[in-house]
Amino acid sequence: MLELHDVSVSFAGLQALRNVSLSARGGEVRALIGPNGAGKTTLFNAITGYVPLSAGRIALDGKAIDGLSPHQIAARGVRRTFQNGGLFPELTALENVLAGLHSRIEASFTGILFGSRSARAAERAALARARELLKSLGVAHLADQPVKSMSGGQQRTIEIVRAVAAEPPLLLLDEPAVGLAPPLRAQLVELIRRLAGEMGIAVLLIEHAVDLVMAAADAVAVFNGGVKIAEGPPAAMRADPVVLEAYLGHG
Amino acid sequence: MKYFLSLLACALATAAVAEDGVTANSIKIGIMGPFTGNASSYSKAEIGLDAYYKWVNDQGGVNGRKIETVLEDYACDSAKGVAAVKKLIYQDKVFMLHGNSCSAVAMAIKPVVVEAGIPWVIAHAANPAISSPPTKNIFHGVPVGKTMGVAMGQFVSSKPGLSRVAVISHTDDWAKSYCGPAKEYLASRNIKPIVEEAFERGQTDATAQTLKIKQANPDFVIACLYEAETAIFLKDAKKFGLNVPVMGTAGTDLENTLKRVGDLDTVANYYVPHMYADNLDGPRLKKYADILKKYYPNESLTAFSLISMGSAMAVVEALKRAGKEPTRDKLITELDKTKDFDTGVLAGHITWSPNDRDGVKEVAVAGFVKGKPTVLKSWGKPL
Amino acid sequence: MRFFLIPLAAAAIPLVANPYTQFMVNLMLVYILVAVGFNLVLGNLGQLAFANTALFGIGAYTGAMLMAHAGWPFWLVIVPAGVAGAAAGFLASVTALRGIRVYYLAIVTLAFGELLRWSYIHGERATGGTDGLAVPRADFFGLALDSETARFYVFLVIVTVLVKALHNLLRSKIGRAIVAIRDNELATASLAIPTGRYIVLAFVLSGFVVGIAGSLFAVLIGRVIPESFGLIELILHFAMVLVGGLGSLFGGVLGAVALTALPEFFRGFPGMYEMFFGGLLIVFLLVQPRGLAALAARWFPALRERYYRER
Amino acid sequence: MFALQLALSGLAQGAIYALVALSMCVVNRATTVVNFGHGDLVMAGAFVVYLFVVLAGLPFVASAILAVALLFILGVLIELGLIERIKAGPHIGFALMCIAFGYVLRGIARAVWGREVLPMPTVFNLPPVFLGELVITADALVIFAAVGVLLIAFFLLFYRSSAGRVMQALCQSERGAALVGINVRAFHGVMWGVGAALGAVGGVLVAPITLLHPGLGASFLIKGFAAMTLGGFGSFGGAVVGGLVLGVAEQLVGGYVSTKLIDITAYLVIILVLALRPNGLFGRAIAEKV
Repeated sequence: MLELHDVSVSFAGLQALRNVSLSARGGEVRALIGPNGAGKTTLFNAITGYVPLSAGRIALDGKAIDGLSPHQIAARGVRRTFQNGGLFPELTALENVLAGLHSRIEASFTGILFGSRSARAAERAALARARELLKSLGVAHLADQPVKSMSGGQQRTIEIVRAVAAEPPLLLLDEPAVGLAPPLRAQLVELIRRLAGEMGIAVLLIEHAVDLVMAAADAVAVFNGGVKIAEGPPAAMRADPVVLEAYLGHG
Repeated sequence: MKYFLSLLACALATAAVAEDGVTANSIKIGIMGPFTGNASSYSKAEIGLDAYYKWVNDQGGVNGRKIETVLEDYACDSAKGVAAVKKLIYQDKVFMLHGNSCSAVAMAIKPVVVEAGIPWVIAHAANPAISSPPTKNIFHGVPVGKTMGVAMGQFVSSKPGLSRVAVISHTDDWAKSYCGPAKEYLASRNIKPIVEEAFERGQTDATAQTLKIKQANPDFVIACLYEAETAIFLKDAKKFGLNVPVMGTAGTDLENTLKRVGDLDTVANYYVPHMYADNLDGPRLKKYADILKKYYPNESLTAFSLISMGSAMAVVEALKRAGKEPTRDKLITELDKTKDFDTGVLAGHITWSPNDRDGVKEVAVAGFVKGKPTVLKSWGKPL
Repeated sequence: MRFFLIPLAAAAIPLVANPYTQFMVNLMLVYILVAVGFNLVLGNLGQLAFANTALFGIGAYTGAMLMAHAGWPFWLVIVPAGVAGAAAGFLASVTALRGIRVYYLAIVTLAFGELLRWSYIHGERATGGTDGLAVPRADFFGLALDSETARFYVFLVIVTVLVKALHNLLRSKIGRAIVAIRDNELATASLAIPTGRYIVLAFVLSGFVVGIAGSLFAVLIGRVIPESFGLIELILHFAMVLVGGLGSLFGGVLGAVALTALPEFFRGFPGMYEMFFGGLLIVFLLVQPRGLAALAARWFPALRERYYRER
Repeated sequence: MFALQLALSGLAQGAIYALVALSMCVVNRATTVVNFGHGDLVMAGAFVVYLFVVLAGLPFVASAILAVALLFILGVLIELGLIERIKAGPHIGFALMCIAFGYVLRGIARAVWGREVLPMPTVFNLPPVFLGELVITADALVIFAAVGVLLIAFFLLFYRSSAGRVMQALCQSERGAALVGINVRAFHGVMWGVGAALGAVGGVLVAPITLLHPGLGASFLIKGFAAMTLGGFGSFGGAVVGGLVLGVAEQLVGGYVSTKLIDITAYLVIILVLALRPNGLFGRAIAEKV
């Protein structure tokens, strides 16, 4: 469903990504790994429209999405999380998830202003859905807490809940496991598998922790210096000499 | 609490005398002035007014009653002005109003006062539209801008052979109250300014204005500027060789201007309308300057300080005539009987009637003659 | 429905007020609109815009000029005043969208406001110049607004309707989008929320509300003068929003009520006004940056700002 | 001749704007805060010098030095006591804090002087200088000289001395500087002090030629902004050139278009620059350096 063809990105003459081709399919978790500065987050930013491409094409379900602005791409069903946290700190978990449901709420401007019946019903439905999501992912107790008062792990979870709230066909997770304690990591793996397995979402996952990648991913793409150097099933990648070279060479 | 106290006070007052603001031993007068804010230098007029009423009390008051002044600040702001005057009328329940320096705010206040019907003597604001066309209860106690402007215009046009006049002015309310009528007067004599330049408050250089005025080659310049800007303009005029007489406003004091400019040569040709019967530090005004000094020892004397004392004298006289049981209607009737009243402070006498509330119609002009500030009748003719 | 209890209770004020206190209450109503309108941009959207007095002034002058020159009745100028404010808000939002640097918006809007004030001073024929423009006696659908009490009821209805609409708005997807942009603009876009559109919307709505406040102000004072819309007024608006509570609708109301009334107590002490407002801002910034609303919410959790509605 | 004379007077005005803009820039570069209370620091400088000259009877130069020193201390205190303490909050807080302390300063000036308008006695009572047909006043010459000396000293200190290089490093990266063991707080305090002191010099220089009133600062704030915007926000050299250009532009607009426009030239400049060249006149040059 997502297809990248020879995507290149450069900043002020510096090439951050060179001729990357990649695809993602519904129900599949594809992990992107590689040392810091390999271009993984830049790739996410390119897909979601936060940085312009210098060359190449990105298509979603066969339609080009490169050149669109971030909210337009998101409207086509692409959701992401942010490495440094993309929540709204002053809002509660519930309000954050509701913001994720924004495009799902069908209410006219005047309806909202005058509190019309249909606008209120749409809001009510979204509220119920948000509560249900929080509950199904085991964080219902956090609903009314402002996000800024939560632990790092709780915040990561809420951000994922918010990202999947509108049931996007494609989800990009940028290092969701950073700062998570081991039991939570296991939960996260389970959550990611559920998203792909039960909801049929295509997941792209940036992750450093090898164990997590092994447990969660169906396929792995390895990056180094802005170039995709290998791609394949997790086990094969673990044994690939090119991959080992890239990691050990930097390690 | 305060509200209930004032209600209580009111109830007591009503028990004694019928009219609001009058008790057995006091008459309440509301004085509103811009005591704070950017225009607070105007409020020196209201301070002088308050000092005069205090002095009247020390001389025994009016018909056995002391005058109780209630000072309200409005910072030259229209919302605060309306609030202040409503407070004076409806909460403090004053007998009459005496005050106001800012013309635009006075215009905002006017409908409130007209509606309340309470006597109001305008202490300082110069916009003629406040008092004319006449209303039942509003009296102008200082020369209106028009009178001042006409005096300026008359003086300027008394210069033999005058045909070319240039104007330099702030673009605020105050400056317009002088320059506007002066221009109108000149226009009635078929003299139109050949050039009009703006010079805003706070600017520190008048090169562009001075050069443009010089290029226009005028016979006379009318300068509606504050003291600092007047000094800057006069200095620039001298610097660029613009050697023509300059007619200023009553807002600048000759002596002060001389001090700021530094040499007599630069101000020798500077003239101002003069509302007072004497120089500010002259013998005829000494009594009034001393009254101010007595009640406000730290207050410095400026051209605004004594300007409202004249109308205060007229009010005291009218109150005396209104007798033992003054009412607002009686006071208005008595104020209207003020005829050719020489205050000793103002150059002009005060005359009010139901058809004409513009009380002071004469203003003199002062300039330097042989290095001394001198009151002049017309161009080259000392009084 | 609990919302309407407050205006209902307020409707009894004329029974106990004299014309002076009634005038102050009416002024409070005007400033409630000013504060809640400003808060939408400053507190909810988190944009440092200095255009609020400009919006207020445009509303006041539009209303006054239509009434004085075109002879329109008061009820007819309310919406045009709001639209004029909204148009000015739109202009400001264009700068906000270009705002590469945080402070540019502040500086441009500051310049914009002063330019407008200059045009009031020099556009004499239309605006009356420094003398200002007298507002003809207002009537509201035949009801003469010549007493403070009559003005009070008309103002109360207008303020109630607008504040209620903002209340609805803030607790909807729109309110959440606006606050989300403040908290994290990039992440907001990642949720398919068109951020640019909501930035413009917040500015326009803010301008609309503040513009209407301006027309009420013009009718209340009876005269519009350029001096009313300068920097001192702007600081008053800032103080209302900050003291009440940045980003809190209830806070805006609280701040407006408190700061319209308080200065009345220290009139006449030169410098006191500035020192009081400056000092108040400093104390709140240091000690209670979320304003009175946060303080109140600590005691009454029901008052906490929520961006969704249960019913 | 007309144009030259206008330009010359404009440069004298512009020199003061340049100084004010530079002083705002110092604070902005060092701490990222844009000081909306800066005009009131200029006003405070003028009032303090008035205090010393008129009330204490000190000579002008000594008063000026004392005033600048006092304002330096005030600047340090504002940074450490107010600005530093709200670091954690949103950026709006800084702007409001600056407005607030400026307002307090204005209130203090008003409380002390109230209704009085304060004329300073003339300080430099020297005859004007003629350059051919061009005239320049002694006041303007003094301003030129003072601003020139200050600017040279400032740029030498900032770009040539070792202390200056440390400051430059700090402006680039606070975190890095903190790692190397530089006291960032003290640095911020000093830079606020320097900014306030330079602003005060502006006040000191205008005090003898204008009327002192507590609202004096507002127009300097705007002129400073306009000059900074013109020069590209945060560039020291740009601020100076921006100030001079603004001064000349005001006079030319007054001379050739209308003197009514002099007062709003600064606003027009701000809006035009941001509409046409958001990075200022020298924006590109700066962008290339980074």
